[in-house]
Amino acid sequence: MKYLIAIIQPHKLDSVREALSEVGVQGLTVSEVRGFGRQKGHTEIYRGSEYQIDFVPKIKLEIAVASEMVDKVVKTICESARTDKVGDGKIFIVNLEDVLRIRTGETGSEAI
Amino acid sequence: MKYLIAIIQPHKLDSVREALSEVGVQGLTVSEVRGFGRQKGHTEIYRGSEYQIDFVPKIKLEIAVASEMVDKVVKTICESARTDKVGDGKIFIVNLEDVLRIRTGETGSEAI
Amino acid sequence: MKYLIAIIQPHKLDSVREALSEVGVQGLTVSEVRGFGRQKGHTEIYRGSEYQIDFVPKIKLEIAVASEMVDKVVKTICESARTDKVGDGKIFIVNLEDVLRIRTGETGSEAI
Amino acid sequence: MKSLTPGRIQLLLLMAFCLPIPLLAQDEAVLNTGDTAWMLTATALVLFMTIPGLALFYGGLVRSKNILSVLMQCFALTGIITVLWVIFGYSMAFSDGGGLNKFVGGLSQAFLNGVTPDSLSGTIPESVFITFQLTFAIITPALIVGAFAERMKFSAMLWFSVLWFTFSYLPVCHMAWGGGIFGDWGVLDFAGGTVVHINAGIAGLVACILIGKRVGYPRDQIKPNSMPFCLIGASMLWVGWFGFNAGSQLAADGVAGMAMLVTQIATATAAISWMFLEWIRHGKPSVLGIATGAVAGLVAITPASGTAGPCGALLIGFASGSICYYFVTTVKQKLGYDDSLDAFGVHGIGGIVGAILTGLCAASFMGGSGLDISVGSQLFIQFKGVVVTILWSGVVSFVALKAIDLLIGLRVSEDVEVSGLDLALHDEQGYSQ
Amino acid sequence: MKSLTPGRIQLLLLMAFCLPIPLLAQDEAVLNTGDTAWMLTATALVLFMTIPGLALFYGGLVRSKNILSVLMQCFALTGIITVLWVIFGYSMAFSDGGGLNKFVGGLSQAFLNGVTPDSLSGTIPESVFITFQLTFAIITPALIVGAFAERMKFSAMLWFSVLWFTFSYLPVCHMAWGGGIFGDWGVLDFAGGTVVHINAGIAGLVACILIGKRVGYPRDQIKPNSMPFCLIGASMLWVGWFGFNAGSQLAADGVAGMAMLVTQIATATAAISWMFLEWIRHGKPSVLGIATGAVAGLVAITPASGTAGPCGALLIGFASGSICYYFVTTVKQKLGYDDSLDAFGVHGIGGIVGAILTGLCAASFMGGSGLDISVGSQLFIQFKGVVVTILWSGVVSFVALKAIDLLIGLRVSEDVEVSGLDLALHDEQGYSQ
Amino acid sequence: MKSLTPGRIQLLLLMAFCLPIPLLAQDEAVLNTGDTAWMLTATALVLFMTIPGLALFYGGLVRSKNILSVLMQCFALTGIITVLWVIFGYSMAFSDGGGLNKFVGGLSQAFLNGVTPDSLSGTIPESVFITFQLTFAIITPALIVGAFAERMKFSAMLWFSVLWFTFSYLPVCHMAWGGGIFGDWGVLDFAGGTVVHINAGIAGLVACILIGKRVGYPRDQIKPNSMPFCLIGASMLWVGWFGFNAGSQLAADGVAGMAMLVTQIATATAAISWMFLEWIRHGKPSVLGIATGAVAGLVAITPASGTAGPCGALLIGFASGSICYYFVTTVKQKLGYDDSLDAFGVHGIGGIVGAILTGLCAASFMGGSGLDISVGSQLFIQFKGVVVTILWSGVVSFVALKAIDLLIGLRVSEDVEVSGLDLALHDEQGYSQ
Ligand SMILES: Nc1ncnc2c1ncn2[C@@H]1O[C@H](COP(=O)(O)OP(=O)(O)O)[C@@H](O)[C@H]1O
Ligand SMILES: Nc1ncnc2c1ncn2[C@@H]1O[C@H](COP(=O)(O)OP(=O)(O)O)[C@@H](O)[C@H]1O
Ligand SMILES: Nc1ncnc2c1ncn2[C@@H]1O[C@H](COP(=O)(O)OP(=O)(O)O)[C@@H](O)[C@H]1O
Repeated sequence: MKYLIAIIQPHKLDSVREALSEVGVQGLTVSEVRGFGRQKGHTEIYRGSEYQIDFVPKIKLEIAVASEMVDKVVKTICESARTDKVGDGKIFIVNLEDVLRIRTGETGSEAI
Repeated sequence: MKYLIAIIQPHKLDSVREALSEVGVQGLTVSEVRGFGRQKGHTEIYRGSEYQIDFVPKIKLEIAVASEMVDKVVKTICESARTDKVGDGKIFIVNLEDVLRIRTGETGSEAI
Repeated sequence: MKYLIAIIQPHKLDSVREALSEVGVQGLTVSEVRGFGRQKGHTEIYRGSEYQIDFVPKIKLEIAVASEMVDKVVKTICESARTDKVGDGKIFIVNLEDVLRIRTGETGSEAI
Repeated sequence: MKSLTPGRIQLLLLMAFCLPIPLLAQDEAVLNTGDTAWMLTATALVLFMTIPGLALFYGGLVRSKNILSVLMQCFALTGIITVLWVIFGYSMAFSDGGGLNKFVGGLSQAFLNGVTPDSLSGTIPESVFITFQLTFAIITPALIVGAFAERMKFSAMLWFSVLWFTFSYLPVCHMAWGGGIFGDWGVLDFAGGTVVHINAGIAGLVACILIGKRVGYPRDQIKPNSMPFCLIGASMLWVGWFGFNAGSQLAADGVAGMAMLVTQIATATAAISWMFLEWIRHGKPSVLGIATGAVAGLVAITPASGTAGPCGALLIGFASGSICYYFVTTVKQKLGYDDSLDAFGVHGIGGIVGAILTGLCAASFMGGSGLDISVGSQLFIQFKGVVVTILWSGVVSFVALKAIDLLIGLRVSEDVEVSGLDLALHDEQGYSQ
Repeated sequence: MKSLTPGRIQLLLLMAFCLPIPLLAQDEAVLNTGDTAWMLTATALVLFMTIPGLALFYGGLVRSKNILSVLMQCFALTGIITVLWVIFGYSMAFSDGGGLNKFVGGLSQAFLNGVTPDSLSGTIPESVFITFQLTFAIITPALIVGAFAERMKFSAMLWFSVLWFTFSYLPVCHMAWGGGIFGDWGVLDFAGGTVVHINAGIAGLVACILIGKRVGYPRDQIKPNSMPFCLIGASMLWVGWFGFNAGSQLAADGVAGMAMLVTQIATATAAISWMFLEWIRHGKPSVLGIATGAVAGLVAITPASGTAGPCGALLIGFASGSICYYFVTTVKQKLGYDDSLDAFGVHGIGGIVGAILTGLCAASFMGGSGLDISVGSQLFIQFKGVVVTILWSGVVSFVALKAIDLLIGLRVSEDVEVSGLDLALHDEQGYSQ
Repeated sequence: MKSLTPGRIQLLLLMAFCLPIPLLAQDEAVLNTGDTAWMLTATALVLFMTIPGLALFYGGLVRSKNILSVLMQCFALTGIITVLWVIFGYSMAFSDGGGLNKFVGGLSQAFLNGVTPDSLSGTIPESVFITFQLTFAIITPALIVGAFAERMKFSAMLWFSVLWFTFSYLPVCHMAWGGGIFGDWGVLDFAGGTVVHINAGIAGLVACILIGKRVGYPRDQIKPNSMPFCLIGASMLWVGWFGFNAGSQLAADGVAGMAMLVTQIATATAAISWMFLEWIRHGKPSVLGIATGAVAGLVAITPASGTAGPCGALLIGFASGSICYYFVTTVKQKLGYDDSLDAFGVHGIGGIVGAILTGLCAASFMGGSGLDISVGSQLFIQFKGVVVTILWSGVVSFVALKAIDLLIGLRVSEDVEVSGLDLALHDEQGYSQ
């Protein structure tokens, strides 16, 4: 199993979520984060004090997937999250040793 | 060492935190997330515009634990987070290669 | 490649970010979290109801780095985040199997 | 309320003497634009106390998952009570009740029968008097909301408010201001210590006991979601209360002016009394503390605002601030009932302290406007008024709540309570992106 | 507005007879402090409706990335319209327009020429009348903002407001209150049903159609960022509206009092009508629903507030609450245009309902102040007033928007719309740490 | 304040001639209900400016970890100053000071000695005058809070406010309005340009220099936690200021009306001046900019509001908006001191601009109410008033702050400053779940 961490543009959340549902992803966890990268931030000014804000709002998705699903899921995210602008984000893939469903105690890919 | 990522019901945070303290967990990190899964979301209506909200509020715990503690910690979370309703959440286990305590520079399980 | 997860003091974010830029880190992701650990929390009182708040606000950084950069990055964080007070935080190191840049489809350390 | 002082009478005689204007000569039933101007304003101020004032004060104190439920209760009560006031409320409070007149009015003015733009009530249009009194009828049930916040069904809240308004607010209002027994006895209640605060406070106490504690109380952390809202609300209550107290004179004169002054003094004194007591006892002064102290002072000065002087106001402020402080932060914790936002601790206790002290502070040696009887006798009369209000409101609240509980249930389910009332009852969320 | 009732005339005659004061004997042009006190207050209340009232009502309803853009529009309009009012607005609305007087005033009072502290307008200083009317001129274009919120350029909004204010607000205001044709016809519009609400509502409809839908509407979730702000705003509108309606009498008298009373009744009735209808149809009552209902009631009672009685107010409240409910939650969804915050659905529709029912509710059999002509004739006159306002505002809005679109463009880029107007247009963010 | 204009005198003579009413014939000491109605309202409006108005304006501008500390300071000052006002403040400001009368009043009215519901002050009850003036005494120290926000100890703030109120506010108030030298010289200060704004602005400047910069200023990002709160606050200040300026006439007459009108004009002009200047210089107009501009305009028109006409108001608005803009966004950055919320930049600078221009705009050629002396002489008198206020407040502030710093320290520890004042000083948090 793999644990995917995807950083995407906030306004792409709905389309990514729908696309993932279609390919069979049944669960994921979302958080609001701020990203720093190639995409430029913005400037804010308050009574003449000018601040360069380097962080841009992003959405982080965490998705545990069975190994055989990984490629499909990565591809789906890629396609549905893409706007072809700098800042579209990344997908990080980490090995997932085990999963457990709290309600039932199931483990392994059963529990995903 | 392992890095546990647990998704739980928000109102269970206090009891899980206390249970973990009792079994000797000395540190953890908490974030507010939104989860998508089997648990149904809810509907909101604003002046006739009806929105189906698929995401439900969840709490994410991240806990670095020494290998020998893993089972105990997983069990403790399971028991203290359980309400037997869909949406009780999951525990994801990832391998943790190293830890470092910023203040002292200690590494390895010393630093947890 | 490694996936670093660093928990730091909120007011150290700017200096850490700048120090990391200087050693060549080009991207990272930030989230606001609450930490539980050795650092004491605080008390709040509302009309005589006294609550012990064990969680303290922290910032979590997630940084994907090429293997050869890991030591330098860890050192940089350590130095720039340190205040020598309890609660300065930790760095967790996890193995990163792959990265993909959504915009271009690049993978591996290219994509970081 | 306004009375004919000797100075006024002399003036009138002189005017009647030299001005051959029939209206004046007959019975002084002439509209005074200054009085009317002030009462139009005072009415706006008192409405402002409920929406948004009280709604924010209460809304800021609950958890964010329940903020809308509280705002909704205040706003819906504003609507419902207005309609009931038109239909029968005004009439039952202020018209003649025939055989029952000691306790309640009649229905001769139902649907505001006979009210025209020309109807007068003293020196102001009756329409203004009706609306002014309506704003009191609105805020009183809204105050009770604080006691059972975060767990009552919206429908049960509506039913309870309708019943309690009809069987407790209207009678007590009639007893005090509409020609009932409080008036006969000589109870001093200038702006609603019994009618509004004790009445509501007791209802709150009964309600929060009958409905039971919130899930997790007092173990869980139940913190205000927005202290700024709470403080905005408290500030609006303070400002609006000028309309409440100085408006109760129904005229723009020296008594109204003094009512405003003593309101300001008592409120300020209560606020800083609470602040310093907390500072001494806990080591730190708090925003919620000072704001609650201010409200306690406002409550306590209410019945006294037409008769107390500046020194009496200092006393009432200090007494209410410190007694309510002690009650809310210590006694209540020990008694263990869950009055979510201290409707009883502030309005009930503060109201009783104020009602009693009104008797004392009216005395001329306290700088008050003077009493015709001894202070002791007046204190006893005040006490009678308090007791009757407590019993009346207590019994009505108890019966109404029991009945509703049997018929439709008072409480939401535990699941709803845990996930929050806003989504479950109103399909809305307080804050979004 | 205030008129010479027989009672008043009789009184004046008597006073003139017995008082040898030249001022009185000549033309009653004497300042009344009570009327002045009320109008100073009413002016503050109406300004309060726009900032912060309407700004919050609208600001709470948009997404957090756009909240400042809406607040900015309301605040900037307050500034700009004030200056234009001084330069030419007051004059074009209220001075004599010579040959064009049926439609618009002239420029003889440009720069408030000739206004001194001693100038009177009826029984109040002209300066107060000017400022009071100014607050109406401010809120009207601010209402339109709701229609095109979350996508219009700030510069385009300013240009549009300036043009629309000059060519639609000022003429319609003159027609109704400045000596133009509505007055000649006998259109009843006590406080601005045509001038303010229909006028603004139609402009909103035209604007939101011309500018097009928001990106993602209606597919994406576009939720209010702060329902508490929205409810505070609605509450402030309600309270401030007492200044709007009762202030339109320009005096503190029985008509003003009745205006306040019927405003309260109609608003409450509309609020709970909406609430119960929603409860019945959707299973749950909502905060946004009851607040919107209240605003619909306020809008609808506006033209009628000087002539309707309590029963008329119940009718107007129920009609506006239920018709606007049906329109906003059902009809609009079907028509498919994107009136972001329902400027048309509430102010346009509510304004039309109110303007028509004003004719009916003025009749004495409805408890109104009476009509000199038949109800049918009055209804027809009301209808004419509505139609003229719709056409006038519609045409001016259309032409102004088309011109601005050609010259500088109405809309921000899609990128800006997605990332939010606050950062892109104002370099600021609504909420931070 | 109100004076006997020729028109008034003529009227009085006529009335005295034909009305055999002794009271009138003697000295006009008769209560006017219209004036009283307006002053009751004006008092509520000025209190509203501080709580919640100023509290929100300031509270929105600080970081969320410090919002409660600012709200607390405003609210606690409201309480403390009220009590001090009763004990000695009113007396020292407005009673006769004997040998010191040029600079400060005496203690003959300590504890409001002798004030009854029948005491009059002109045509209004003395109780109303006392409360009205109290609200000015409250807001002035609260304005200073902006200068040292986010780093001062709460206890030090209280000590400083008490000392400064006693030794700077009361004397300057007495000098201008209580019979002191400003009155003798003929300084024009209708509503508090010297007494309130320059006085507070200078204190702020001295305080923020003595206490030092905030940790991380100007390097770190110190952003407003809630721009909506800031804008609500600014709006409430605007609306409440009608009470401040038009209330300073102490009557509901033509001068009060004109004061309201010029307040509106100057504020609007200053707001859009700032907006357009920022737009031109930075490319974008901002919400904080337009709101700050409005406050600058309100400050500057304050001393002039009883004497300037509409054109003078346009000038004062433009001058204050643009000078404060330049000062706050450019000069301050260069000077490098840390006046957190620009108490000096807006109230000090705006106050000085206004005080000087008051002399010019009172001239009849500027449409003002006219001067008995040449414009040059009046300007010099205004200048003298400004200089005396600057020195007086500067010296008192310096001495008081130095003393407090020695005794208990002015600043919180760096740790507390970093983690936020709300938790450390008040055990509370602004926002929770
Ligand atoms: N090395 C990294 N580690 C963690 N997160 C990263 C890293 N690089 C980029 N990110 C995240 O991905 C987001 C997009 O990256 P950015 O460089 O702006 O654009 P792109 O991915 O299109 O090149 C960033 O905002 C940040 O949240
Ligand atoms: N595959 C997954 N990857 C990441 N998070 C998941 C995954 N599946 C579920 N979750 C998280 O766990 C939560 C609970 O899952 P859900 O399916 O609703 O209930 P249960 O775990 O009881 O079956 C979800 O809200 C989501 O946050
Ligand atoms: N075992 C752990 N797993 C995850 N996060 C931890 C763990 N221990 C500590 N942390 C995080 O690190 C932060 C700092 O830890 P703490 O024990 O307070 O101080 P220090 O690191 O200086 O010893 C905590 O607030 C928490 O967020």
